[in-house]
Amino acid sequence: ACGEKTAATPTTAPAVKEFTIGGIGPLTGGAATYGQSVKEGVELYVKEVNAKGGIDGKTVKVIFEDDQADGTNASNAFNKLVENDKVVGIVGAVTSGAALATGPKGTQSKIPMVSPSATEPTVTKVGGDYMFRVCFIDSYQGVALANYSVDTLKSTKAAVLYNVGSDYSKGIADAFKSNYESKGGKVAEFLTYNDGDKDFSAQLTKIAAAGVDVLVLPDYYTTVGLIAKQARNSGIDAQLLGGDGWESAELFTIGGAAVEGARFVTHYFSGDEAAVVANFVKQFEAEYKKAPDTFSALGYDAAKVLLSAIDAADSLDGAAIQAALLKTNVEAVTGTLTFDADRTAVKGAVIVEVEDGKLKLVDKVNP
Amino acid sequence: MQFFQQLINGLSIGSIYALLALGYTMVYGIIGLINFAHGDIYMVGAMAGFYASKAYNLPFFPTLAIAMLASGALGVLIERVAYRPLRKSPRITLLISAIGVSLLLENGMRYIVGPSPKSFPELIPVHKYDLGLFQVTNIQLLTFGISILLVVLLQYIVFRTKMGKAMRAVSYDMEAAQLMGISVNKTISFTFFLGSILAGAAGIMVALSWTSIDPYMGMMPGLKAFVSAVLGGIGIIPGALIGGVFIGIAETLTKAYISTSLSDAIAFSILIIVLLVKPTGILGKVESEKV
Amino acid sequence: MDRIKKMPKKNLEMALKVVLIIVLYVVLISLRNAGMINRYYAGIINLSLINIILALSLNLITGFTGQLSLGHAGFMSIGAYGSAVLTAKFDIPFIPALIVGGILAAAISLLIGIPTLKLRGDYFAITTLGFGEIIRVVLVNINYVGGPRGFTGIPLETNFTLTFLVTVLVAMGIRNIIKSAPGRAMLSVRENEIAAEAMGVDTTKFKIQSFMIAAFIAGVGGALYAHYIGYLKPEVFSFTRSIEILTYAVLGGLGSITGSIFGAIFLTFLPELLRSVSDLRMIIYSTSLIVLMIFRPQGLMGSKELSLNIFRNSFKGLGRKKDDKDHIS
Amino acid sequence: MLKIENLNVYYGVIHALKDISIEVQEGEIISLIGANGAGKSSTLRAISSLAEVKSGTITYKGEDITKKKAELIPSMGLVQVPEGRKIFANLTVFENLELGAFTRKDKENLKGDYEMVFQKFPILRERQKQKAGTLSGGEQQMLAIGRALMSRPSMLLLDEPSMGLAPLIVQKIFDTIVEINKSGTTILLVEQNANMALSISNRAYILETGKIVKSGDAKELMNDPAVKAAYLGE
Amino acid sequence: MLNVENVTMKFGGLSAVSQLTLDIGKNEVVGLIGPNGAGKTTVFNMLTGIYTPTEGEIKYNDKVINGIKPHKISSMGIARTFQNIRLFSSLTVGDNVRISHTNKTDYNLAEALLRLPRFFKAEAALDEKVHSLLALFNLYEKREEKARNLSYGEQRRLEIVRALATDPKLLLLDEPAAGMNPAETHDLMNLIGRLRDEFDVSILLIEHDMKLVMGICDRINVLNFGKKIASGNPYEIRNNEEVIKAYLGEKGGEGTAKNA
Ligand SMILES: Nc1ncnc2c1ncn2[C@@H]1O[C@H](COP(=O)(O)OP(=O)(O)OP(=O)(O)O)[C@@H](O)[C@H]1O
Ligand SMILES: Nc1ncnc2c1ncn2[C@@H]1O[C@H](COP(=O)(O)OP(=O)(O)OP(=O)(O)O)[C@@H](O)[C@H]1O
Ligand SMILES: CC(C)C[C@H](N)C(=O)O
Ligand SMILES: [Mg+2]
Ligand SMILES: [Mg+2]
Repeated sequence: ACGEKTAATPTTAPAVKEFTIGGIGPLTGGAATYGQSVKEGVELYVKEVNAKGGIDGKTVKVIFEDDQADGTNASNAFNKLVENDKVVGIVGAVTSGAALATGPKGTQSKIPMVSPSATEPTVTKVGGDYMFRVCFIDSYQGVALANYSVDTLKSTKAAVLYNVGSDYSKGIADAFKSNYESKGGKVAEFLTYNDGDKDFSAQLTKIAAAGVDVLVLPDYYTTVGLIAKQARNSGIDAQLLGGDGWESAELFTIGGAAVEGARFVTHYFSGDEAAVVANFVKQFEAEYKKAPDTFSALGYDAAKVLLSAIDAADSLDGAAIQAALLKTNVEAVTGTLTFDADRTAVKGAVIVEVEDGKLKLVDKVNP
Repeated sequence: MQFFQQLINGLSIGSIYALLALGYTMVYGIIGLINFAHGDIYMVGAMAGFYASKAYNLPFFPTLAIAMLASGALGVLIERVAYRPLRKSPRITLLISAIGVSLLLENGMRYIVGPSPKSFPELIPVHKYDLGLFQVTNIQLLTFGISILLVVLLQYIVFRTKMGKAMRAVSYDMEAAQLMGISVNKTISFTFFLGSILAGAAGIMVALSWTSIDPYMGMMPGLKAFVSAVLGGIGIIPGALIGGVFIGIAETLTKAYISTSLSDAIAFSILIIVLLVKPTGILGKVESEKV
Repeated sequence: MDRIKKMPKKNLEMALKVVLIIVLYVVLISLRNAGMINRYYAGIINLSLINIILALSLNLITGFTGQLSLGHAGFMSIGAYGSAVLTAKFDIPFIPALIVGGILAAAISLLIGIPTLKLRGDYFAITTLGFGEIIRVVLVNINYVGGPRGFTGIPLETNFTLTFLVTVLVAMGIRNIIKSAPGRAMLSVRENEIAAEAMGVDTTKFKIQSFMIAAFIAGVGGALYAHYIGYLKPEVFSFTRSIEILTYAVLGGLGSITGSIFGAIFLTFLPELLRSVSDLRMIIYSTSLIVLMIFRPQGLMGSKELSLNIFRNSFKGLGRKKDDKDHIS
Repeated sequence: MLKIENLNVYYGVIHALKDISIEVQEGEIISLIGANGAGKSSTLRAISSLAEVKSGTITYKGEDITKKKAELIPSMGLVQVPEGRKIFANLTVFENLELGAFTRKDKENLKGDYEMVFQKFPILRERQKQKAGTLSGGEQQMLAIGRALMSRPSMLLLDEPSMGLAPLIVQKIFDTIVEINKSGTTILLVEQNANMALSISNRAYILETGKIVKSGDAKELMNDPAVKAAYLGE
Repeated sequence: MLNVENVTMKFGGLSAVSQLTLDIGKNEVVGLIGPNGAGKTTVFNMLTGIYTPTEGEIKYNDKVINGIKPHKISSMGIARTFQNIRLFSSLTVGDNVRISHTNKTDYNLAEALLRLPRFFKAEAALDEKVHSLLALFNLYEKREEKARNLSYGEQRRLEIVRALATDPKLLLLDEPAAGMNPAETHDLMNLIGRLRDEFDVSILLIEHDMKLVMGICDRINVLNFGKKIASGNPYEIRNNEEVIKAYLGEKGGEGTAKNA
């Protein structure tokens, strides 16, 4: 076997001028776009930190491993990062499946893990004390959407079209349905499609016939843009609603006119005046020549949370970092971050609307 | 009248499967290879069309032509590099090589253009015709028309032309075909070219109907199209059309009236049941082997 | 006549093999205890062993019996989910759960095998593909096992010793089957079904037998996997996974037990070794797959077995490559 | 017309043809006789470039064709009726014949040639539309010969054309061979039916385990006691 | 032991065999000859269960066997060779023969898995049987060779050995001498004679080599266009006008047969 030589590098000895954090996410395969975005966000933050002299004078190195959004791969990546690269903490895993597979290992080996985007409710519970996340959970968005529909939009009849193969999509859909109904609304159609589907005409034909005032599409922008277009083509003019998965500049290119007026819950508003947000967007555009999406923002935040904790702990020891993480209070791109008892970020959400191919803030939801 | 609309929906997705299934059937029919890379060739065709039309602001037909040529050339290249050296090896070896090619195309394209989806330009403005019972778009009509046209064209090539006879001879026995003076290499290259330009056409039609393309877009439709080809009777050209339309309609009606979440399971169950009743597909002839 | 000479030679070889396997086990264990094999490598070794089990299973039905299975991940998932339900939800000990997982997979294989195994050639392959997808979609829709969210909280019971033992048992078991009358009957099905029938081989029976044994082994492999990783998700058992298993077996050499072993080890380690090139990883992986197939179309081992004979013969300078000529015509 | 010099063919480690030299003059019928596994088929396969030649040369009409691609050889007029017929089972009888004429440029004469084949083998006319794979063994053999004739070969290589044929047909096949030869086609004939073969041949070569052990005038060989014992079953 | 009664086999519109009646007694060698396409191989295919006759009955030891699966028929004691060779081509010559013994294996899968003594005993006995059969047909030296690497004539002989290894009571040989030279054919003829005596089998033989057929058959049936046109002893057949016209030709077959 190879790679043994890195094991010789001491990590906790005082003389070290460098330490390593890991990243785990899909860089290849169907979910690659999310992993790549997160990776860009993480690397951007690390670059900023290093430019400012690192953490306690130590340079930060990131090794981002590919997991193809698959548990086995993620688990191998985790072992490699911990055993061979001697990372002190990990940003990841990006997807819930991978996070569920690696979280318990993190806790077992006392390596703190901060997931930017694993929104499945049980990720931190299954993962244990060392598993954190800077995103809210799926049901939170579902509840927020239901409240917003009934309270603000005065909607009475809704349809939901979600991805059965995705825990994220299903989580939001389920939460929306139960809350919307408990508030007196009627979910006229609660329909699904499969991962990778590109044609939704069968479902949309049914929804069009049902005549609803809101249509909830809890999935990622890659799919949502398509559905929106096809929905408009099928003569559906209901208000389109969605979650954080929508957030990407690509949404407007894919969805075009069809997403005009659509609203969704997300972590932050990229046009926000706040300095962190403005700085992030500026830096990101300078570095990558494109607009950031939510996952880059979350990756950036996860890296910030992890490195801030390392800074605060003043140690590279896992337990110390974990303790510091629990006390997190960081001004991040996606809001002021603290962790609840479940080590999930407590932060506000925003509701934004697409207007002329740009986002407009329409509402804020408090934690 | 939702039913008729759903039927049209099914027909329309079915003709897309059919376009792809035709390519599978061509290649399978001649060299017995399940060309797993076919779905990815179609992705490359769509990508080529996308970049070409973006760069030169091309309208529909030139874009289609470029996509078809690009994927045709790619098909020939793949055959030359990854399949030809394996011609005398067991078929399953080719299958693995095809899987390698498929992974390479997906990941290579991801490396070059990035993983996120691209929005395909509206080369033909969508028109919707309301026919009372149902509505249909010009793109749906075009896709369906193109599939039918290609079926007829391919039938003609395979059964009426000299090249077609050579293809069938090669498919049965390469060595004996050589003894007739048939160039096996040329014939197989031609087959791949044909199959792959069909994939290119399918790529553009899909991009037009579904409006977004990405490096992994070939996987699922590829699988479904392959299943369609088998269902119709693999190696039989009209079978690809029938199989595609059958799967498309079955899938759509299942979603509309039975269950959206189990629709894939049901579509595959239908496939299995059809095969049990008709072991060589809908149009397949049960040819008892002469002993 | 030369049977008398051959018998002890065979026994000697058998004994040597057993010794070699034990030595390998002891070496690996000591290296791990000494810290030379860290958890990362140990994990990959464990996965390799599980993949060997799956590859061997596929090899039995596809390599030896000639029935292409494109839905092996389906059987794996039945074993994985079945055993995980027993251990995680009913607190049944792991070993019985493992066996029940295998039996469940075998039972399902019987159910689908009886009607579908009479389909010829690729049509059987397609039905297995369809079956694999059906299982996956059904799993997504069963909330009891987590649906799309996945199945968490599976006890981590799989360890190196157990996986090693199961792998050895499976490899020996398949070898023993192949070199016996039922195994030869399976081979004859692959070679020529009509002739096999005419020689009195009940081809349906042997196909089903082979399919069930393969499904059982795949189920056991799935159970080991479930209790190694601790977390299951339906999409892990997609078509892609079936193809991966097929690739192990073909790259190693269909019809060769040692081939499956090398194929699985090689292809489990390769993507890990390629981690350093990150973005290019899958590109290099796929390219190597193509290149390997082109240069060794018969797989790493062809249909040969790595046996001690090879060493013996090469000492005598008698390394006559019997197989190579097969690929000329 | 055809000249083989010091030909060696290997299958892996098996040395199937050992330094074989054969010469066929225009207009001749030459027989190649030998036991099972002697290398007769290998010789024909090497000529048609279907077997890989290790060393030696094959010249046809003055051109070295040793390394020529198999598919280019038929258009030189050098055509083989292979062992085991190798008809295209998935095609109809008529399509098989059409493929025989694949390299022909003179489309206008094709009709007459189909007629000629149908006259030689009337059963093929009846079965024109039948899938060739469902023909009886003998019918398939006739089709294989008919198919080769469709290319109007200047030299025909026949690998056991009488195998599996009814006596009446065997007679007919040999008559046909003579007839074809008379109309200008040179013949290299591999046969187990040595008696018949020799009786229509000008010269013959006898192969034994990959080597030529005897050659000469066909009639003389027929009376050679050793040949008689080994190959003529007397 | 075998009675074929009014059997017809149709393929689409074509009657490959019509109203055929045929009997074979114990230890008989019966010839089945006729022009190409007369339906001889089709008869074999019906006898071995590969085709089910459209009409009529096939009785073997007074039991009707039409429609029974080929492997069951084989177990009942009917074995065949194939005109178009169908060996297990990538297996060794030895294994080709061993496979024919599958039905008679007296150990089960578990015993094989665990390599219990019964397995070794049975395998040793099988080896002995296989080796002696191969030796009889001059293939012993090739026992470890793959079947596909044999020459055509060797493959023909292996077909016969493989059929014999099923321990048949009735052996169906479809053109066993095809591809053999006269000397080899002569040896084969002697061998077939020995088979009848030493292996106690009846033989139904399809062959176009008249010397072989006339030399060894007790009785001969002649088919033409699926119908039986004659039956009798070799002398009767040789002189039957209709047979000469349809099949043998003026020279009585001898002239065209390779052994002339
Ligand atoms: N593809 C092959 N691989 C290995 N050995 C082969 C191959 N083809 C032929 N041989 C061997 O080469 C030798 C010559 O075979 P060939 O087929 O030329 O004989 P032949 O004279 O035509 O015999 P027959 O009369 O039986 O057809 C034989 O020993 C045969 O076993
Ligand atoms: N499966 C089938 N489908 C259609 N026709 C068939 C089939 N099998 C046989 N035939 C036809 O039945 C007839 C008899 O064929 P068969 O093979 O029995 O002839 P045969 O007497 O064995 O001839 P030969 O001596 O040439 O081998 C032929 O005309 C053949 O075309
Ligand atoms: C990046 C996203 C695809 C991750 C998703 N929210 C999940 O939990 O799996
Ligand atoms: Mg030969
Ligand atoms: Mg016959």
